Amino acid sequence: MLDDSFDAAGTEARIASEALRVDVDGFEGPLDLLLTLARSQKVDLLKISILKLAEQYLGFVEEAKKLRIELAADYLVMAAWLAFLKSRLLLPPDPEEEGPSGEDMAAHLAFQLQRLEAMRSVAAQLMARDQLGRDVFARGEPQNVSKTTEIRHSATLMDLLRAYSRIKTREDFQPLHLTRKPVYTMEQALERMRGLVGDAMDWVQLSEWLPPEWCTDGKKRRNATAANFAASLELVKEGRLRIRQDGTFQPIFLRRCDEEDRT
Amino acid sequence: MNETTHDFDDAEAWTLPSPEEQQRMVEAVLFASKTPLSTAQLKERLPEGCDIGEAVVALREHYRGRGVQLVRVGEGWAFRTAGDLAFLMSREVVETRKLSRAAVETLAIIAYHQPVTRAEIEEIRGVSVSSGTIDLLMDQGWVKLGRRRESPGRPMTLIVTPAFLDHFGLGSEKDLPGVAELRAAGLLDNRPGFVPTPENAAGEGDADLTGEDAEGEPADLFT
Amino acid sequence: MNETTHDFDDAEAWTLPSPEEQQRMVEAVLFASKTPLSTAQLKERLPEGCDIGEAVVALREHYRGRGVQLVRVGEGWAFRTAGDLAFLMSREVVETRKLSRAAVETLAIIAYHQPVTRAEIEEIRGVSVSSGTIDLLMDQGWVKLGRRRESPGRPMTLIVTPAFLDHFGLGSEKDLPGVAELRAAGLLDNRPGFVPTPENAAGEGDADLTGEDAEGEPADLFT
Repeated sequence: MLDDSFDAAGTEARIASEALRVDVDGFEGPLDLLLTLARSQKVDLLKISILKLAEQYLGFVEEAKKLRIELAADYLVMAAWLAFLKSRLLLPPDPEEEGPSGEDMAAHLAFQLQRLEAMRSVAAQLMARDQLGRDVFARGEPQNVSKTTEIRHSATLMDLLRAYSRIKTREDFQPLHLTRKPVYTMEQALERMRGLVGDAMDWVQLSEWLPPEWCTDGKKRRNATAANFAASLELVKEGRLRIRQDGTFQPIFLRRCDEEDRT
Repeated sequence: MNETTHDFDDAEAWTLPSPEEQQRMVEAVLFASKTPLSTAQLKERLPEGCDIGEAVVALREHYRGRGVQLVRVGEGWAFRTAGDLAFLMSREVVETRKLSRAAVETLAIIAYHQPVTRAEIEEIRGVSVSSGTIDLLMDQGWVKLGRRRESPGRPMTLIVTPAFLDHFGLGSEKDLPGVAELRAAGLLDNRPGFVPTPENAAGEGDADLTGEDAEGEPADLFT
Repeated sequence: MNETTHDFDDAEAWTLPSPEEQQRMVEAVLFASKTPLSTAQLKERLPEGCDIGEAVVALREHYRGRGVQLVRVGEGWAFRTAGDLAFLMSREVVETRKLSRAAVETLAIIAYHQPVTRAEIEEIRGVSVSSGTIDLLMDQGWVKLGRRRESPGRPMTLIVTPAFLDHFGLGSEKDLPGVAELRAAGLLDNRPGFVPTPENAAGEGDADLTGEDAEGEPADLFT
């Protein structure tokens, strides 16, 4: 009976190791391998024997070495850790020893295996759910929201009042432009006098150079006189004209400025 | 090719879906379809023996008056938003911009002088008024067309709207402050910026600068 | 400041749409959208003062058992075809890349343990997580970065997105299959472990998302 079960276990282990050998690349790391081995114990993960599991794992690593299967380093790290755990579990606890007890470590490994198994199970349940685009579908012809930008213009009553007052003041101001009388400007006088100054060899009265059309009435005449006077001062400044007034309110005389005058 | 067809074709146990079930099927298929589907296309998609016509009629009835309607689109059927709810399908983004100076001035003139023709606005502003400006004021709902002026050419006049009064918080056009009030309130600029107007731009270039002196009597000195 | 608010606030004539009308509006807006809309988004689209919650509840009831369902997706709501009619939809199926076992497990771990650091995922799976896997889940739009964990190194965390919930038809993370049982069993607890992980096997504690070396083999220590 004992032999039988031993045999059976041996066969099982052999089959398992065969399967593992084939699958060694298929494992997603040592924890995955441990989970697979744990399942081979065929008991609830809560009742798993961690000691037995450690032995199974170490047996697997031994087997792999014999078969010269290259194991990734993390499998070897796990093997070393499990060997350590095994010794902790088998030897009586050393009161000097720091850190977690063998039982704590075993319990945590059991927790991790349960957790990994649980995650695998819920992952499968998740993927089995109705999935959008596979089992359930959204509106095939969605009506997109059209975005319209409405531009609103803002203005306040104050803007309006200011604008109107601007126009009104401009209006108040404009009649001046419209009713303004013609003006003989200094520029006009200057232009005309530049032509005349060359001939003024002798003193000429300012009033003689007034344009005839500006002598028709007093206002125009005064305007032209002022312009001519300003223009003659400009020409004096330029050194082209000499100017003379014998006394206050006396007539103003103009003459060409010659070479000898300048020196 | 797949099991579904297989099931439909020869499963003895298979029974025709109930009319309600057929309606559900048409509803789901039309909902998920990217394009409207014709009766023939629906027939192809649904289990053999379904009465598409009946399902469509029932479905259309079911959606009557709801926010979504089953409507005929060309040869096919499709779900569409109820026409009266179309406004929900457009999202309005309101952007506020300041009204241009030209627009504010034009608006002010219309408000103070209404009814006013475009030519009159131009005369008052001293520059031509672009139709863009008037369109903008009309779009804004502040200005509308008034009666035609009974003068040669019978030009249209412009008037302000109740929306204008509302926006500017005015009870009526009479509430617009007068020029004297504006001046009293210190709103009138005493030194307006010089803006060329058709008159002065065309006239003597510097007339305005010497203009005031022209009135003065500097010639007193010389007479 | 702008007119819109003004209109709603004081227009005496404006009345709140009836509950039926509100329901029609929510129906129209949700029906037209491909992606779920949150209550806040619906509120924004509907006239002021509508009771979105009430409309959604009524609408959900109305569609119960029909070919199209109103489902809760995270913060939002969306119309989806009924799951039992999937067989009619072969033409609408969107071909997606089959996820690897590693990707499926990683996704499940992120969903059930979120916010979760990369190191924690590695602790749970017992292997290093390739960045390719996380990239794939991010490209799919199911996973995104969460806040940094306030622990040494401030590692980034990963969380699932509303698109994940939408894809798997989950109203919220609470609807994840078996989540309550797992929590009750303590399997979602974050317990400090002593078992070698890719992280501590490599002798480095920084196997966070930016740690390129998480991919690297810890082999150098043992050869």
